[in-house]
Amino acid sequence: MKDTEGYVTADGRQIGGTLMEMRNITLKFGGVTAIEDISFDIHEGEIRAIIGPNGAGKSSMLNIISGFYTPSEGEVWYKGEKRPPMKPYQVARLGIARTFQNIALFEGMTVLDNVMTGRLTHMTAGIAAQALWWGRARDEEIANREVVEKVIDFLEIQNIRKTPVGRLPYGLKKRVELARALAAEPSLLLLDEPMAGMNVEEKEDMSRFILDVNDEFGTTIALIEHDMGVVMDISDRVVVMDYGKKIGDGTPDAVRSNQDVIDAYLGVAH
Amino acid sequence: MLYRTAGQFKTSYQADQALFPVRQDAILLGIILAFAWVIFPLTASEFTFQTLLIPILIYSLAAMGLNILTGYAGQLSLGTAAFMGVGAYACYKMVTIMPWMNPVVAILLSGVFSAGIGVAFGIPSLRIKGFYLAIATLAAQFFLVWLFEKWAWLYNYNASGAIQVPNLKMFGVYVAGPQADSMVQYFVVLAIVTLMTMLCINLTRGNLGRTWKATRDMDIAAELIGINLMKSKLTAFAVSSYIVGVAGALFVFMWRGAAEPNLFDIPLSFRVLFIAIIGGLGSILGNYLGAILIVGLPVVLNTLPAAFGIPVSSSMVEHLNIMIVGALIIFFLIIEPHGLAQLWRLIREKLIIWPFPH
Amino acid sequence: QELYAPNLSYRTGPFAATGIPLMNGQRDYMLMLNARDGGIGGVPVNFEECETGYSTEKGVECYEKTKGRAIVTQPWSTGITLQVLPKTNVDEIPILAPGYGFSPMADGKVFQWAFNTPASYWDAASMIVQYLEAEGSLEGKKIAFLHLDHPYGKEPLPLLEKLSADKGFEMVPIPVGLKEMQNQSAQWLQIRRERPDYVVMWGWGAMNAGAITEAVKTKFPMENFIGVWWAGHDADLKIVGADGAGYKSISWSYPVLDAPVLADIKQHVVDAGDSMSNPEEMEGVFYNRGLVISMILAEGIKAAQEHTGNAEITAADLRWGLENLNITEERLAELGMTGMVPPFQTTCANHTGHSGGWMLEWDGEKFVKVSDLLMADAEVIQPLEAEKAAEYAEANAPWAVSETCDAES
Amino acid sequence: MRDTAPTRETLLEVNNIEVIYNHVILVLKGVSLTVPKGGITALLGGNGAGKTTTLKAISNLLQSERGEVTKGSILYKGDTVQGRDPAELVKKGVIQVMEGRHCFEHLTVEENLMTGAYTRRDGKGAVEADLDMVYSYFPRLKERRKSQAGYTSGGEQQMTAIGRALMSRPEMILLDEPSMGLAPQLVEQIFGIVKSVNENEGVSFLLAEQNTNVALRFAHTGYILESGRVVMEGLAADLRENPDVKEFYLGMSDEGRKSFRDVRSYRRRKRWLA
Amino acid sequence: MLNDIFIKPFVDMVEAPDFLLQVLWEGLVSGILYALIALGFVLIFRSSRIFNFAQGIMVVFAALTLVGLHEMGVPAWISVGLTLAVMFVLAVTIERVVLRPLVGQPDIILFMATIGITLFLIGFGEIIFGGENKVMITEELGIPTDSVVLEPWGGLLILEQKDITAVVVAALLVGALLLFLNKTRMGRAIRALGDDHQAALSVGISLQTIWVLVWFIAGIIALVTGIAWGARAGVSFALEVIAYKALPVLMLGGLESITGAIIGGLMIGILEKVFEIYWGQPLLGGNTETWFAFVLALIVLLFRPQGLFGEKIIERV
Ligand SMILES: Nc1ncnc2c1ncn2[C@@H]1O[C@H](COP(=O)(O)OP(=O)(O)OP(=O)(O)O)[C@@H](O)[C@H]1O
Ligand SMILES: Nc1ncnc2c1ncn2[C@@H]1O[C@H](COP(=O)(O)OP(=O)(O)OP(=O)(O)O)[C@@H](O)[C@H]1O
Ligand SMILES: [Mg+2]
Ligand SMILES: [Mg+2]
Repeated sequence: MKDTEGYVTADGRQIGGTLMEMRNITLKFGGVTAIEDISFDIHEGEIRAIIGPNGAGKSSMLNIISGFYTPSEGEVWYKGEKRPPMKPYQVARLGIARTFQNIALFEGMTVLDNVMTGRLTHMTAGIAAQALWWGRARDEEIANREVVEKVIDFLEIQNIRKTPVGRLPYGLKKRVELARALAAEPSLLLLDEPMAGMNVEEKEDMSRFILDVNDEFGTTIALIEHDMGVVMDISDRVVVMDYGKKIGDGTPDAVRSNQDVIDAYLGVAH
Repeated sequence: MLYRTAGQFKTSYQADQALFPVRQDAILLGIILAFAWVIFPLTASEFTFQTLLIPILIYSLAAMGLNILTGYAGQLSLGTAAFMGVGAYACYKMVTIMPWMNPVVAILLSGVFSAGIGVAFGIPSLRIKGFYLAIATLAAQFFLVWLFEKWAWLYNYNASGAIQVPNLKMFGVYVAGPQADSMVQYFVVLAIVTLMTMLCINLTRGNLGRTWKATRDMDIAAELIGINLMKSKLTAFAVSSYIVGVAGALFVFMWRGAAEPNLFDIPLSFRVLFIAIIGGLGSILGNYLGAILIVGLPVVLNTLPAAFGIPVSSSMVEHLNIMIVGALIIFFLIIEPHGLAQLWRLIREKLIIWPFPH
Repeated sequence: QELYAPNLSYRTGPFAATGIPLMNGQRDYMLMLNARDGGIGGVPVNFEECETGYSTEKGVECYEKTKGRAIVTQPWSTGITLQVLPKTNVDEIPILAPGYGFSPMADGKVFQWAFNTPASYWDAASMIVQYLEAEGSLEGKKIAFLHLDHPYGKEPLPLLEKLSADKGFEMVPIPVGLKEMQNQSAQWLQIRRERPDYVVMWGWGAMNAGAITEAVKTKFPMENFIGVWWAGHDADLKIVGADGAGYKSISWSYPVLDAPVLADIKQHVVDAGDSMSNPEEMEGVFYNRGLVISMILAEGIKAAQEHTGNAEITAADLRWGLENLNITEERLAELGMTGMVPPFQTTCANHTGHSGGWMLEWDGEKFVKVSDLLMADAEVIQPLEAEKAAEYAEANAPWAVSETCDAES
Repeated sequence: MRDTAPTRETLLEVNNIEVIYNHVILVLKGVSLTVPKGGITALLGGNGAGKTTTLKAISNLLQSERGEVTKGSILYKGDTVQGRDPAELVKKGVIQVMEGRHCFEHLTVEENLMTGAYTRRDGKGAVEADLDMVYSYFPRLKERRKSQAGYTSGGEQQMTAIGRALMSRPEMILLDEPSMGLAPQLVEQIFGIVKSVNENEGVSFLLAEQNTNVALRFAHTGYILESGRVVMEGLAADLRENPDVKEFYLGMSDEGRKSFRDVRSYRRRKRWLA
Repeated sequence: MLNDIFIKPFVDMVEAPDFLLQVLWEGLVSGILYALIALGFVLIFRSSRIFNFAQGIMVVFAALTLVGLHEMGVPAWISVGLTLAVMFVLAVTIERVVLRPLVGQPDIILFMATIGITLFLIGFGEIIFGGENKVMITEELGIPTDSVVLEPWGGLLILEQKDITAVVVAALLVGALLLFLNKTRMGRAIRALGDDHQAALSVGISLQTIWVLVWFIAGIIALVTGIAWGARAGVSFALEVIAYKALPVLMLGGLESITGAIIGGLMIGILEKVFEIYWGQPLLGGNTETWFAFVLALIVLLFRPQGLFGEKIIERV
């Protein structure tokens, strides 16, 4: 693999080697080509942003990473190995967690239960033990509850712990979704427009959480976002997509001044 | 402020996860159990046992089984009765082939057969969703009832095609068959239903329960966060059909005493579905509330005209009955689509903040 | 003070069409007794109905509800009969299932509490086969047995199988599911393919009308089509009218429209505005059969009253009464029911009485008698009854068998 | 950017309304606002502030979510709105573009637009003319007119939803979060269209937005909603200069725009929450 | 065994082609009738995502009203008109009392509510009309009742004229419905409503009007179905069970598709009859029609989860 060495960011943080690499990915839906021959990589510990106009194929790219779509062509490399075709739940068990563009919380469950589902991949007790609420099942439940409570504290959603998520306002829902993903203690976290529909104040909060996750747990983050302010401020490197093609890749500053990117996406220079 | 939760703090996660974190709930449950185990048996008449107590328990259990599948795992099933039938026929075959078998063991084992068949008919759920899935369960419904009719081995080549519960003893007492005493049967049913309810509560509040609920609420997202949908759906089918099968065995062995194939036809499925929905999908308590309503209502309605001395013919009562049940279903759906259990929850919430309005 | 004799009726559901006239007949007879004679032996009869809609489940509920006070259970469906049968030994209430239920109930030693007076399904099957034999040997013939796929429809199968072996005809059972009653085209296509010499039908409710219209449509020769007594309802045939002429139905009852009993009913019930029936229905076979059924019950009560000397009898007394019915021609004449039912007699060991029956034929407008009294072949039926009754007792062990009936009776 | 001043005539008046969901959840606790004819009025505020609820209360779409207005009144052109069928309101000229676009997935883009003309009775010709007008505002939709809306991109769906509302020849559009999930350049474009519709067709807008920055640039007046109460109101230009608004809604402090990297530190509390 | 399954049935078919034709015709006629019921379902489902279980009882109700009115001495065609009025009142009532308060509730709740309607109508209907089997007023309505007897290959083929009439009427009805849905303003609104209630409300589509309209059309279809079925088998509450037959038809054809309902109905009608006659009766003891349609639909769904003509389920995250 190329470029396994890390690099040092502008503000002096050390970034690790390649964690995930997408090689020549093409995705077709019937006759429509949503993604055409795109390659890029994600390094361990970095915040990698993916931007581009609506319909560029950003979400589709994330869906490929998390196994929801299978690329028509191309390879996905993860932790130095080529990943065979997998079901989404198997991908999740590799330590890849995500949030969704249109909130995909389990509306009928409480916040706590939603976040607990993030721990599913860590729980193994058999059905009999669970039915009796005995032994392994009980210990596991308590141990994982502790992890979850930490995440809840971290994201400052203690007070809504037992509220059914259906009743929450949008911004909090997004936060709960993040909590669910974090509870899985992923090595790669995929965020699809985590700040859409938020006001500045809430975006600030969310940015803070993302940066803290990245800082404190060293979690690698891939992020799709339309707010250029946020993207430019918090990401280490940016991929720019436009109608299925990659038109830019590099540091925020490099991308911001790229004329193709300005034409296709930004409209006016930010 | 009878229902005040303030002041009850939890100091450990374990305590917080206790079954009834609110003290009043535990007390209420104690009272209900005392009624079920002591007061009813002491006071109930034969008629009450046969037309209210035993059927309510059995229907609650069947609805609980369905609720696991439909309410918790989100897979609509219209074939409950057929799976009850599998349980009943399995039990019948076991006790006639092995007459020495303990009847309660036979009843508990019969659920295993319906679980197996439930899983087989659950396989299409991996591809088929929503109302379309109902077709898979309807196929089970109609195919199995047909099989009960055509496969003479199942009813021991009985001329009438119906199964008859033989007299069965346990610890020297008749528990099934015409010789059995209603109170004994009631206790057997109550014990099994209590046990099953506890297992269900544990399953639904634990990891498996969350897996099911996630599958129900949004299966794509569930899969993307690491849930193996196949496993989740099939365990739901298995657990649900197991419980439904046990309920079916109880239905015939502890209550009806005999059964013909079309007993397990679709009206029974609908009946159980009503109970689950009126009671509240995704709730354990709701099954009991629903069963009390759906089983108890016609009994009450039937006695009403006589009680008030209104001369109405029995067929008219029956017509009115059907009409009223239909209307009540609509009525309850309108006042609380999430069922009686939700109604109870709202009342409880109001009680907690009472006397303040918001 | 009353005699509580409830009826598990069905005036609703898919079988209501055939149920209603029967229920009306039964009811009117009892009302007439109450109005004319002040009941039986001076005690009025409380002939309450408990609606089952032919559902076994509802039936059991009704049974449970009424059994505390009732002196008799009239379950009105083979399914309900089978369901309550095992309980009778424990609850000790007689079941009265005239012309239906479980044929081995005839064996009074085993089924101490159950009565299918005056004739059983096996009697019916035997009589039909006899009638057909009179038209010519059945050797090598083919008989399609079109039946409701339900305990009721399957009841005669053991006897028919035996008869087919004995007489050398081929029997092709054709079941009709509860959901296919209205649309029997598959069954009638099968009949067309099988080309049977005769079709024998055990139909009920909506199935009868379905079968008869289908037979007309497929141009099956009506004279070769014979139903059991529950498949001989005037209204079913009126749908096809003249096209159905030639259709036959065996019956142990017959509407004698000028019988004195009908005049009494008109005077005491209809004119008082208490009847739920209508003139057209009252001329039909089923309404009149309903009268006979209530007569059997009333005679049982009367016999019990005379035996015990009490006007208010218990369930156990009624059992004695039903075991000692003796409906002679003279008695029928006294009752004003001459010709409405053949004379018969029950005993402790014989709970059916085996009255025999007539073959009725639809002439395009009504049913008319076309045979002399046919008697079932007891030699074939009795061993089978004894065998099946014993099997039943064994399967329901411990099952108390009456020791008091002597063999001769 | 306030070149078409709104008239003084009041089109819509919301007086101190209270909304409760499910009989227990109190969401709006006394909201009042007025929308002048011909103006663009912005309704700003954080998540869950009650913007959507306010709009739905106006368009009477609350019923189907088990919500109800329990206090206060809503007057459109002096007539009360409560208890009216939403369809009736559409006929009177008030139409809502719902949050999250809500296109009819299985209908084509053009069929979607045509449903907007459902309540109109002024003949095929007029409708066709308006269809052309919508296409002239959104040329992209003309290209995709035969595609099923479910398969179009987010931006195209937003355009379809707005276009659909225009097809009813409204006097007033209640526009809920038009910028959500759209790329920056599209946001500009959509707001540009809103502005020209306002200017050319004289349609008034009540606009719920999170994106305060853009909203205040295009609106004439604004209201800021927090936890179900109006906490601030005024001309858009004034609001933009207000230090609190700058701090909390525009992300600017006295030193100019802060970087999102630096916001981790202590934040000032909102004074109106005190 | 293998011979019985794979060879003999086909030999039978070839040997008695007239009989095969008769089987196909019977299948076709039942298929058309299933399709008619399914049509009512589809229409309501399209406009409201309500899985209207009450369609079966509406058929019975319409037929009983017609016959009942006629028995009271009302001339046949006026009875038809009055029955339609009754169906309209029913539609309005259902919309007012049931649907309006339940707008926006989950599918299963609405489904339950329609079962509630079914029970109510059964009870109500039995009180009014009684449980007796009634005779459809076929001749009074001018529907020919003779049969056409053909003799292909020297065999026998009996076609009833009322069946032929049913087929023709059904075809016309379907054509009209297709035109209505795809070409008219109302039709478009009905389809829009099915996609998104809220949005439909927001553009001024009045749920009330559309729902009353749709349930009324379903009532008309129910009446046509009731006449057609009633002419074959008489009219009674036992007819209600045919509603179950419409379910697999819908699933097979796709819940939203008119074409699907027709094709699904014909497929099921014909195939179940052929299966019953050539395989079910000789090998399985008959009565396979109770489940064949469901199993067939299930198998098809395994390959096409939205049915043959259903709208593709758009799944995106
Ligand atoms: N399941 C699918 N079937 C058909 N086409 C699809 C599917 N999923 C995505 N597409 C198409 O692929 C293209 C890319 O979609 P995608 O959702 O990846 O865009 P995006 O970059 O995330 O846009 P946005 O910023 O609006 O979310 C779009 O044209 C979309 O219509
Ligand atoms: N159907 C509902 N049932 C119960 N509560 C609801 C419902 N809809 C909204 N709410 C609650 O009402 C409050 C206000 O919601 P609303 O959608 O009006 O906010 P908003 O200002 O539009 O927020 P956003 O910017 O996220 O769209 C929130 O707390 C929300 O959880
Ligand atoms: Mg996207
Ligand atoms: Mg909103």
